[in-house]
Amino acid sequence: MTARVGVVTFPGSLDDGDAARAVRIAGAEPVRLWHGDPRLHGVDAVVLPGGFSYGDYLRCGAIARFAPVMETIVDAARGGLPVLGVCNGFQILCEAHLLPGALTRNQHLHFRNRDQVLRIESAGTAWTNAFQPGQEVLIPVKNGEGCYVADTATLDQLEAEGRVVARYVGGNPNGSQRDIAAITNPAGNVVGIMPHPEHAVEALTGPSLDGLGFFTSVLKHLVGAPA
Amino acid sequence: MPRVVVDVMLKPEILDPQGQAVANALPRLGVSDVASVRIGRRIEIEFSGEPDLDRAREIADKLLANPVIEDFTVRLVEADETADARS
Amino acid sequence: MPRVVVDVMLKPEILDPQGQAVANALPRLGVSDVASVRIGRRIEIEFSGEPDLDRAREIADKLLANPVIEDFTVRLVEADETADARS
Amino acid sequence: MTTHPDEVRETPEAFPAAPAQPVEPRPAAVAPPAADWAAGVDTVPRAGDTPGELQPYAELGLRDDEYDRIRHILGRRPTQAELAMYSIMWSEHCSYKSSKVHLRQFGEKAPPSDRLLAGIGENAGVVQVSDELAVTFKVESHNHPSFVEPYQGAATGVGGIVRDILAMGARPVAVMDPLRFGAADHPDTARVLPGVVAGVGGYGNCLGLPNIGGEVVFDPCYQGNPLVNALCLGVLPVNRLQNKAAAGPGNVVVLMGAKTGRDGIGGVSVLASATFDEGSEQRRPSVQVGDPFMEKLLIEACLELYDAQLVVGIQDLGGAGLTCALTETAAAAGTGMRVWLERVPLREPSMEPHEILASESQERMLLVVEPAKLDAVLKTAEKWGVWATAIGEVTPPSPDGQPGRLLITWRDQLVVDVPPGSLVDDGPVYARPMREPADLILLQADRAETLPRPADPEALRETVLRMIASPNLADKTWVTEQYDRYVLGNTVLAQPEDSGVIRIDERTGLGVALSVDGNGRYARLDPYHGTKLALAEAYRNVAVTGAKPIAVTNCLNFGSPEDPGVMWQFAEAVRGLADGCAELGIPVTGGNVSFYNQTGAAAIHPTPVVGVLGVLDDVANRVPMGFVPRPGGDHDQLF
Ligand SMILES: Nc1ncnc2c1ncn2[C@@H]1O[C@H](COP(=O)(O)OP(=O)(O)O)[C@@H](O)[C@H]1O
Repeated sequence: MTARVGVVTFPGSLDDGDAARAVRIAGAEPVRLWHGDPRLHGVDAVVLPGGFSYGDYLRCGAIARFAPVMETIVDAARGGLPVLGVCNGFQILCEAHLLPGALTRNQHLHFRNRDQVLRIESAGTAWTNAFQPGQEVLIPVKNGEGCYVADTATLDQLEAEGRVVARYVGGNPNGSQRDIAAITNPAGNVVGIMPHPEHAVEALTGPSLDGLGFFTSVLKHLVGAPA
Repeated sequence: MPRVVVDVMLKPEILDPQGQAVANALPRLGVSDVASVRIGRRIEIEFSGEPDLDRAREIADKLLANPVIEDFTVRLVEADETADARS
Repeated sequence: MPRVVVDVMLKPEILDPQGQAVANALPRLGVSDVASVRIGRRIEIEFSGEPDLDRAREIADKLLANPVIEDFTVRLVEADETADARS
Repeated sequence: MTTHPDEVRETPEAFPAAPAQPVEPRPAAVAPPAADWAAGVDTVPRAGDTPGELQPYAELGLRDDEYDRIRHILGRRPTQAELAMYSIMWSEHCSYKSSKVHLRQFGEKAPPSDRLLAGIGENAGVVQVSDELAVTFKVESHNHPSFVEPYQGAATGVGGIVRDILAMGARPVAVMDPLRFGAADHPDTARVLPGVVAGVGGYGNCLGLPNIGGEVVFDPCYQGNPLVNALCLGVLPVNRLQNKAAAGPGNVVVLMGAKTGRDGIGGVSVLASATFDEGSEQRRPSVQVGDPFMEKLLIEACLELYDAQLVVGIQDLGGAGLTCALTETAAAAGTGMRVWLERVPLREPSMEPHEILASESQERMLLVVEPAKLDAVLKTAEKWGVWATAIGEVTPPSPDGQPGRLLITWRDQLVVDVPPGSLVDDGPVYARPMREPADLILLQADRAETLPRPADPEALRETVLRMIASPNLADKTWVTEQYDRYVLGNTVLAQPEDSGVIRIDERTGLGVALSVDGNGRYARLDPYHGTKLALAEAYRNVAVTGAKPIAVTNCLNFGSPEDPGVMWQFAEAVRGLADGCAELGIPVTGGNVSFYNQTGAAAIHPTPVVGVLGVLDDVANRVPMGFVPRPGGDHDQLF
């Protein structure tokens, strides 16, 4: 049975189609979820895609957090449902307090789109088990508010518990503290990542195929997970 | 030490998509008695010496506000309205 | 009609790159006596009935500010400090 | 917006026969305006009763003979609202009154094409690229607003061209932005350039449209007149093509999208002030602020309406707002229209009829809907969270076969009663005087051969270093990094390539290549060949990717058409582009003219920007530019 991976569309989601494509290329069945519908339609995992939900006018992710679908996702995530938040999705996960810290305006104050090298720091999450720890991957980053901040205690705790999932290598594109590009919750089922793995799944359109690993990881995780 | 606060708001006739987005989100939080929301910037300036209102007004005019679409006010604020005293 | 004003500022320990950029630009305008600049949001809320401070505080807490990085204050403001009266 | 209307109806010297009613002589211009002019609403009956009332037509940019002509058409003086409408629709921007006589060459010289589903005169040209798919693309200018308020000017420039593409039934899939700035080290460039780039990025990124190319050129001639041109590409199933005709009497006219505010009312606000003193606060053009989030919702809502076949006609609201959309949709069908203006959702309740009609508020579309489908349309709008309001109704042509009339009431007062075609098609057309600029001979004589050449290795080194340091040759990454080029996942080539390539069909690999190019210095030296060279460059850039070039769009940025030297440059440029296209065998499918890029007597270099679109049967076979540095890899290149 193929795994069903939900991709949420908020008003203003932009990379939802790309996330669904990545899910499909990874070998799972993408299921489109609508922000106003609280039901998860039996999906095995959820991707919160990039974009500008509700225009992201107040604070990125601030309004999306209150969408009906998010209430269900927050509960399900606490129960172990694998959730990947990419860019805007990462911001939403922080606003919803599924992940600690916050994403703020890039230190240089500009939107920045470039091909970025990341080092996978933790291969123990539902979304990174296909990688080797320390492996470097090339994935596009594109954001205006991708600067990860948290207080020192939180940062130390993330480091100590191995919850920094990926770090920027060869230049930090937004000023994130400790070069953090991705983090996870204590259980490892919820991951937020600023760069866009869904844009690195086809040789024709991406800088590499490295993004695919995030999506194949969750399939591996689901197969291994007790039913 | 008192600070100078510059409040910059969009002129009333200019579209404020930010405020509109927030106003539209409120009903989902169960708030239905808000007629309008406008969002602008609040800038706190701390001088090394005496706070200088005229200087602040000049900075606001040249740098902080875009006179084509924004209005601003400049005022002196005692510490208790500024960040230090926030809950 | 008085409005409720919510001022949201980054917590002092959070870096404010926008404020920093403004502060760095000041010497070029010939301003050298500014010690710091912080930039936040000013949100003006108009209620359809009586302005409701508690309600506003709730909105601010849930939506307008992110407690991880921001502080806020809520206050009632007479018309003369709001948009209508701006020069 | 109408683009490049290819047909010239008449010239001002040949007015249509005046209607039967007598026309009062125009009052002397010295008379003070009537005291109540701004007070109550100026209605059609009132206009009939007060034929001598002084109207500020000159302040609105209408000439004496143009005003006379309006009175001929209406058989009375126009109402305030009508005057606003004529002044907008007969402006250079909307009527193409100076360029029309030249632009028709694009149609006349065009090679026959069986791919063209919609051409010049539509919101954007549409070309068929496979049995099922068509693409539409167009480049448009937003120059002056971007000088006044760089961020919002550029942002709304992108928003405007995207709505043009959307109106054809297409999903917008990519943008490009040819830009021109003054000297790189001029202080005002430090204001304009970052704002423009942030605006192009801010709007395009938030819409989720990859930016696949553009230009950044610095030249002192653009100091007071930067050029912000924006191109959008859209894709549609052939059978989803939309048109703007307000067909079917009884159908409902729906306004969808943002509320209407006092955006960009500009010159028309003179109507609101009884005194027309210079510098009056009211006359300051008000800036339009874009809301890309609203536009994104509008795109999704429109596409859903198209797919469910819920609209008969659709038109975007551009520079001329409701005025343009109402008159163009009615004129295109030959029908009339009845509009209840107070139904338009307003951001500011105090707005007056002429302001509502002239407002340039962004993110709005006008739909024509069968009554039975109205509920479904309103439901779709609600699903996406955009306003949709029935504001009027299509009315039949008159029984004698004449086109219908546009009747607009405001709180039960008739404020507009006009033949829509008179605003759209019967505007003035000028064959303006042209003269080769007097300095051209001198310029042309000053040939490159007369320049000193580097004589020794040291001088050569100097020259190379100077060239490398030139802002026009420098790396454009500071700009292009601010644009999302990955979103939608179909970008096959983008910056730093010479052409952008977008996959439009994932199953077959079908795709298109696009390049926009222009060179104002060449065009200044020789507008005819300079324009051909711009076309040739774009054509080559597309061809070298492996694509077959099939269609052309263009944006013609020039100084004042009232300057015979500029007009000559313009005529030469158009002739060059039309001839070049004929030689290459591809048609111009649309475009845009921007005149008055001029400060005082100093015009910008004539700057025709040409976009060429080509088709790739399988994007997997595209040929990338050589020497692409591999990110993260080693950057040494062997020459
Ligand atoms: N304003 C812009 N927007 C998007 N892309 C741009 C812009 N300006 C330049 N580019 C892109 O940057 C790349 C390099 O530009 P440029 O140096 O002008 O190239 P060339 O000189 O080869 O035409 C090209 O891919 C071009 O499309």
